[in-house]
Amino acid sequence: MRIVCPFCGERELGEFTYLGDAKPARPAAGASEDDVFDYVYLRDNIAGAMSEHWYHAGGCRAWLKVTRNTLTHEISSVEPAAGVGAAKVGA
Amino acid sequence: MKYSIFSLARAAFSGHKTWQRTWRDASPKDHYDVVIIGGGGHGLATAWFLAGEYGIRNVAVLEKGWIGSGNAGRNTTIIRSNYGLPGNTGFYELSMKLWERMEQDLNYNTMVSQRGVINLYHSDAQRDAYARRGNTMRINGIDAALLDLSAVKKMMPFLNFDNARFPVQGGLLQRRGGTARHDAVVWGYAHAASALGVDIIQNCEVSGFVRDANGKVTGVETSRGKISAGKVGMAVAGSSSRVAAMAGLRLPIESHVLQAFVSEAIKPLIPNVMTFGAGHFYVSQSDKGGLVFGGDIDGYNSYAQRGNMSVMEDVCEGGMALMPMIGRVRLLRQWGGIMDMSMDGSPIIDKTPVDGLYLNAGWCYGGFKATPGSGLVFAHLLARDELHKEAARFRLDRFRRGAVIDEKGVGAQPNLH
Amino acid sequence: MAEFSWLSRSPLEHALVVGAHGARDVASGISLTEVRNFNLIQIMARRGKGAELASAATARFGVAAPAVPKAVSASDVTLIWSGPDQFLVLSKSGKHAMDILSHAFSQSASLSDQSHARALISVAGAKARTMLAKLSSIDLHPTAFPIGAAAATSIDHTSVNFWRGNDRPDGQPVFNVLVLASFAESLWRTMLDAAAEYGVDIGLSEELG
Amino acid sequence: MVSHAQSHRLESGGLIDRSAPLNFRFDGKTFAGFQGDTLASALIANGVKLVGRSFKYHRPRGILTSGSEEPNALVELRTGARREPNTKATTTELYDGLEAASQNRWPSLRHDLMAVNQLFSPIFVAGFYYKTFMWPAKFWEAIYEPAIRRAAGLGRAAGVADPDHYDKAWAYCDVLIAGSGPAGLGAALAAGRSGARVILCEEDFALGGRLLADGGTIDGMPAAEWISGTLAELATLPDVGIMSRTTLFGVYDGGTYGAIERVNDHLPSPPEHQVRQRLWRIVAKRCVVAAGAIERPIVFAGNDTPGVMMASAVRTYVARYAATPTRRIALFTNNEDGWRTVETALGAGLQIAAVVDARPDVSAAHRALAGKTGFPVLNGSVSGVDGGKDGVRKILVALAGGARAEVEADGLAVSGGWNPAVGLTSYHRGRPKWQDDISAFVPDGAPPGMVAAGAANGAFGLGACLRQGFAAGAAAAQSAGHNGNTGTPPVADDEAFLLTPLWHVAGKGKAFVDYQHDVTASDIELAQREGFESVEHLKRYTTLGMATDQGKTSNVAGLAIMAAVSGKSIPETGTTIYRPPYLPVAIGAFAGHHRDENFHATRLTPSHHWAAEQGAVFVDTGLWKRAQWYPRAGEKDWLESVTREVKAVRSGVGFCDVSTLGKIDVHGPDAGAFLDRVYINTFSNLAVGKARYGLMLREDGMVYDDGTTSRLAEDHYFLTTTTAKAGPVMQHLEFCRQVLFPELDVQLTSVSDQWAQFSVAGPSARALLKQLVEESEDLSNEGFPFMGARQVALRGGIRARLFRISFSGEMAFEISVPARFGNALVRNLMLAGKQFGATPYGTEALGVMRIEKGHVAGPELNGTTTAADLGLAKMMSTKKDFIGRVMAGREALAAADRQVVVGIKPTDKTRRLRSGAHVIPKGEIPGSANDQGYVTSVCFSPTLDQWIGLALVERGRERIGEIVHAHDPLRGESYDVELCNPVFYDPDGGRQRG
Repeated sequence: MRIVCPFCGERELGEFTYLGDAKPARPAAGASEDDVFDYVYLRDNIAGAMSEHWYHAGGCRAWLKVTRNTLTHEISSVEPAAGVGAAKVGA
Repeated sequence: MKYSIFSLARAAFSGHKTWQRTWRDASPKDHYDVVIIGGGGHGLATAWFLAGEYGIRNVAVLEKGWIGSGNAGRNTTIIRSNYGLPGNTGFYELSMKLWERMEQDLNYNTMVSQRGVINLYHSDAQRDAYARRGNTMRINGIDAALLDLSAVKKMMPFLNFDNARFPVQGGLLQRRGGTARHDAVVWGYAHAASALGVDIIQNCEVSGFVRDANGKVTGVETSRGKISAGKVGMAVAGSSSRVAAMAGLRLPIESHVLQAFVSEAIKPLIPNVMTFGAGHFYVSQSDKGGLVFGGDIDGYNSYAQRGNMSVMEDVCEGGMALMPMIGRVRLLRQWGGIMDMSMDGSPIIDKTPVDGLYLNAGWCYGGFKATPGSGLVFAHLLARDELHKEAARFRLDRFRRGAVIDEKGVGAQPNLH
Repeated sequence: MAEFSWLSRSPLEHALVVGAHGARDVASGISLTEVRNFNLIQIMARRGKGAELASAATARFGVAAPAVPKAVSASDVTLIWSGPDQFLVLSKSGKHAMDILSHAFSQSASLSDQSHARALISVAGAKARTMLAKLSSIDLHPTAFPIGAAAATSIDHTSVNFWRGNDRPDGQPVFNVLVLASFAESLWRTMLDAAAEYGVDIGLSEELG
Repeated sequence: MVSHAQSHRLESGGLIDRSAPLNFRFDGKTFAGFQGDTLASALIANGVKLVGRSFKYHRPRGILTSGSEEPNALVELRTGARREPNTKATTTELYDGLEAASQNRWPSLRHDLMAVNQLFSPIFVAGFYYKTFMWPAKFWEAIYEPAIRRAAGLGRAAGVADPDHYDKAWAYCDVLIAGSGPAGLGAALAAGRSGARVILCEEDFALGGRLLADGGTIDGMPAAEWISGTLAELATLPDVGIMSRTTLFGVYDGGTYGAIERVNDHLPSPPEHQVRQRLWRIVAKRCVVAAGAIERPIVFAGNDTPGVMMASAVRTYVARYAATPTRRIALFTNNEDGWRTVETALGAGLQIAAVVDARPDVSAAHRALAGKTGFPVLNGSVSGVDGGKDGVRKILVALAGGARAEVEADGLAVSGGWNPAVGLTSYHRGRPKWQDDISAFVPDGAPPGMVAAGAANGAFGLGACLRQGFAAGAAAAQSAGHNGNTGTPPVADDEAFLLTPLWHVAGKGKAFVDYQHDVTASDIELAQREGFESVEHLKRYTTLGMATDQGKTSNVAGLAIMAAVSGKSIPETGTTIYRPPYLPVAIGAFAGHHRDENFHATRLTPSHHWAAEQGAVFVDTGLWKRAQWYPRAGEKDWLESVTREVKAVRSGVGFCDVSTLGKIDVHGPDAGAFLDRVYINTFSNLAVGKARYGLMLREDGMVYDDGTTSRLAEDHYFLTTTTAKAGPVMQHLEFCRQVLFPELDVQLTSVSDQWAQFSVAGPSARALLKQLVEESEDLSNEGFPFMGARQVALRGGIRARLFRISFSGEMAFEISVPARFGNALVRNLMLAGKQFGATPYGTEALGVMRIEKGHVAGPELNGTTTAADLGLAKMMSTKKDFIGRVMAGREALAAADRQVVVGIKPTDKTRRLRSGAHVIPKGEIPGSANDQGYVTSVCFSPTLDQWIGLALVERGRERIGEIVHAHDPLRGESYDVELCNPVFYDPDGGRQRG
């Protein structure tokens, strides 16, 4: 597999590490145990296009949101995580 | 016809024209007491135990393709009960004991070969972890031996003891562990279950659940029509989330691809099953002569049933690091299976929140060795509506309660288990 | 009271032997040269301070800091892109040291001294690309990785900063590798193994060229 | 010395270099061949017919093919540590001194006693072993299985370490081409001319594919001339690379292809500094598969007799190698292509015994040739072969009308048609489709970016191969962005193919489908009878197609026979899943450089070489080498050395390189707020110049990592992690920063390698350091209290960071200097500490002191413990959100009966403890119900003069003082221990604060 890092360009799989489904959002402080349980443990485990967190560990160390088809491994989009490129915030 | 050397010899006179189908080719009936989704080892074993142990013979096993076409036919055939945590220990030993009598139970040679499984260690910390695990096994009546370096050298003189990056220091040996012929396990259970009246229905894909007004599951919709059922059991590891989703359930499971590899057949080289402790590599040699080996999962969610090259390299690096004598042995085939990777690395066998629907899932890459045990405890659950005592910790709500069974200690991160 | 001396010791000091290595029956296809003394400062923009950092960098170095994977050089410094919102400042010892730069960028960036965290190895020669193809998964074709191209990447599962310098006078390409100090000796040996069949000239430079 | 003439070598012709004679040995006998031969062609040239024995029945076998699809001619190539089992003679390049031996026979190839298996062949049918060998149960491992294992397997692996080297490399191109036949060369021409970067891989050592044997006319010139012209043109294109001896074996995601280059397999051993083979990862925008097709046998009784050979292979041996497998040859064909063998054979002066053509209508031209030459053309099928290990004697023919005929011949060429090589196009689980006119499966779709051309795509005519290849090359280049002028495509005529499918001829005797695995037509019928009708069941039950040739000659025939007996069509029956690699690849090549000491990289600490000079023993900690202890002359074992080191620290001063800890600069105005969210305790209120111990959880509430974090400036924290978790924690913190808390202004940088960090511990630590720092630095308890952190000036001109923290429980500091001064620092510590007896200590002494002090480490931070389990519940802030807070509150994590950290000491003070022993209530019989915990860490405490340990024990903290049983059946030990406070040493902490 090859992932087009939005900063580095196309790189081989070995430079990246995988976290998982990017859809679950960490509940805000004060959330219930049920909500946090859902976030930590339950997965849609999608067969098809799925938004995922990948880390360019062996490259620029950006966390990425990769949309990838779990049936074909085809990647349709790669975006930086919200906190990457924060230097441009407000610019 | 009972299988034996005598029946074989008799059949030889007729040019083997007298053999019947190994299992009946059944068409679906309107109703079964129990419908099991998934014609893999677990589903077929469950049906056999239901019919033979619990007297429930009006049972169907539905398989979307051909039986054994999922992980039952794609694994590295290892059997062992060398687990360290309560819940796993007793269950896998139950399974091991069933392996030890399988051929006689089924009248089918599944080639259970107790050639020994050794987990090598390369550091004091690893030795201590294995000591903890081995003592757990011994306390639970399971055989285990902690070997030092000289014992390992004697048993496997071909390992790299001279210039290894992470020298072997010893190993945890379970002599009763070993291998079994994976396809034969499927066929053996099909053969025996069919003989007891179980309908094995191939090319029958489940497309939905039939629910009554209270939401109870009362049957399944399939590619071969609607089938009503008293109870429905799922044994579809790899596809558990997809099937559960038809009933509106979300599971603590991700699907990941695990690759396996086999080399060309060679004369006997490796006597036992070995696990490298400093890299991702485990190996045994099949009776046919191929080195059957594997390593870690590819690491990302996948339903593609095929792996990437980097993992193949990683596995072969481990193999060469451990025993550089395999350098000129050629890798013949590479394949991938889809694992139900659960959030703690251990299986789930439980009723679901949906009445009438029962779950057997989350086997990670340990499903094959569990086959007979899984069949028994799942049959018990389906027959009695209660958890078998050796599977009492495999509950679905353990994640919510925090009572996880996390052998690796990596938490809710399936690709690390 | 004893007198203490503080000799700087490169992480390659033990492994590097100047001279020829590997095949002798071929014209040496690879030069491997360690550069010993340099300042290397990592500069990371603070939140919302990208533009401010960019102008501060231009003011300080006389060139714009790279915002894409490139290495740009001015008379006394090379700025190497190392990731989003960040770059490395490579200079001769003392030129752009931590104390000086932290002052200049205190409003717009966070700085970390990496001068001792890396070893700097330059790989050059007719076989440089062939040899690096064994180590790096990056496409080093001249059109894909021209002079000034840079990459944050991995070699042998080890993070490196990698960029192409100016060609040698003989026209052969030059690739620079900044490798983590603790990995340096190990990677050096791997490089020697990869290069041996092409014939290697091992060199040492006390100062950044 | 050449022992005898090459009896079956033509006087002239072929692509061999007659000026370069080579000697080789097969089964101990010396033969001669030429440069340009394969082992198979050289054996044929020497009249050798019998080359191997089959897997199950040990039937004598000869060479069937001339390529990598060969099922029979497998040898053990080379000797000693370089012995390679199952090596195909058909693709082994001959070199001088080559040694090969036949395999799977005893005592010799000609007299193989294992052939007794043939007597049992009525019983040894497909799957017979599933029906027997079950009684008695114990006999499987003891008797049956060892016998089966010895009999099975083919060649013998060397059994010792492979002496050769391998490496791996990356390559990039726009257009990757598999195969150098007319389609492949055509594709290369078009793509190369358009300006694309092209890589062409050819598994053979010679380029040209079937053109090398079958010739033909291209652009009005003989094929050989066209090949050399084409190669010359390709050589002028700067970005076209041609890799011969290289097989493209797999296609992976994202256009990554695997290829194996046999760099030096054509030599006795690789030259110095060179590898045997190289694994290529080729990243290609487009791929043209021009891998050709494989001629398929027809299944009939005796079709495995030595001397029965594929028709195309006969042509290859005769035309390319000038070697004649036979003198009087019969041909059995069902298609027009087979007839080419007649032309080739006649051209070489061979006799044609007969042509058996299964098709009713043979062309007038062929009949005219037969008439002119004087051989019969029989309409019918070969139904049997009379012959044995010395070859074919007679061919039995079932004529179309029902009559029988016999043909005297010493060889039989067979052509059942051709199967396109659909492997590469099907590796992403694509299934090929059936094409009626050639009765073969052809690619139906392919992985992204890939297209098949020529024979691999079912186009068998030479002209069609050139057209398709050229067009595919041009299209591939264009879609990769190259639009240069592709010039004129090469042109040739198309031959007729005209096939009538024929898979199996009924007859008496074994008719082989899978030669290597001895799968016969009747085995397939048996499988069907027993319900193994699915092709995957068929494969698994009969082992069809699972041999080293991966079914290249057998799979399609097998499923055609299954289709016939089950009354289905071939496409309905379908194919099995195609799996890489296309050809078996040496495991060593996949490992490349990463073996032995180079399996993984090695990380060295700044004081490594100094420690090595001191004679330190090193331990692997992850990738690090760390000094474990420093033995001194006269010390009898490690324990004595470690005990000395501990005592030196406790009574004086010692130092230890702790540079392996992960170190992270946390910068920015929100650094404190950020740390508050990742640690369970609060860091935003830490004063500048202070350090604090911090504990992190995973989101599931379990402890993740711990370490000391200091505040060096208002907006700068210096965070440390454990050695093991340095990488994972950095990744986790970046996740928190970039994904979870993007609103915070915080920057993270790993500075692990920037700082050499040493622990300096012991009552004299301060005195030692005072020697080292400038006089103005106040290291007194008031000036630099416990948990202080600040920069200090060292004498001699450099600055260091100094932290007043202690892992040992002694008054201690950690001192950091830039890493290149680490070596100087350790020498200066020795110098400054000389008067105090400063002693370097290793990780063992470090571990002893942390256990004495009750500090938790790796064995306790095992991923299944909570903060409360570790006795650190009080650190957990209730005033803020942090990672893991909510899940840590789940009922099972808060249960009263959890296993928690306690100290243990043996009631018998002289007893040694061991980690991994379990804790059982005293007086009880161990079982799963009373297994209450286990020993995590142990050491001999020089301070207490006895073994002590830490354990995780159910309700342990409530049970301090209780005597329990340490149960260690693995090591045959069982003894009483007392549960105690885990802090064995200086429980009130006076020494570290002092």
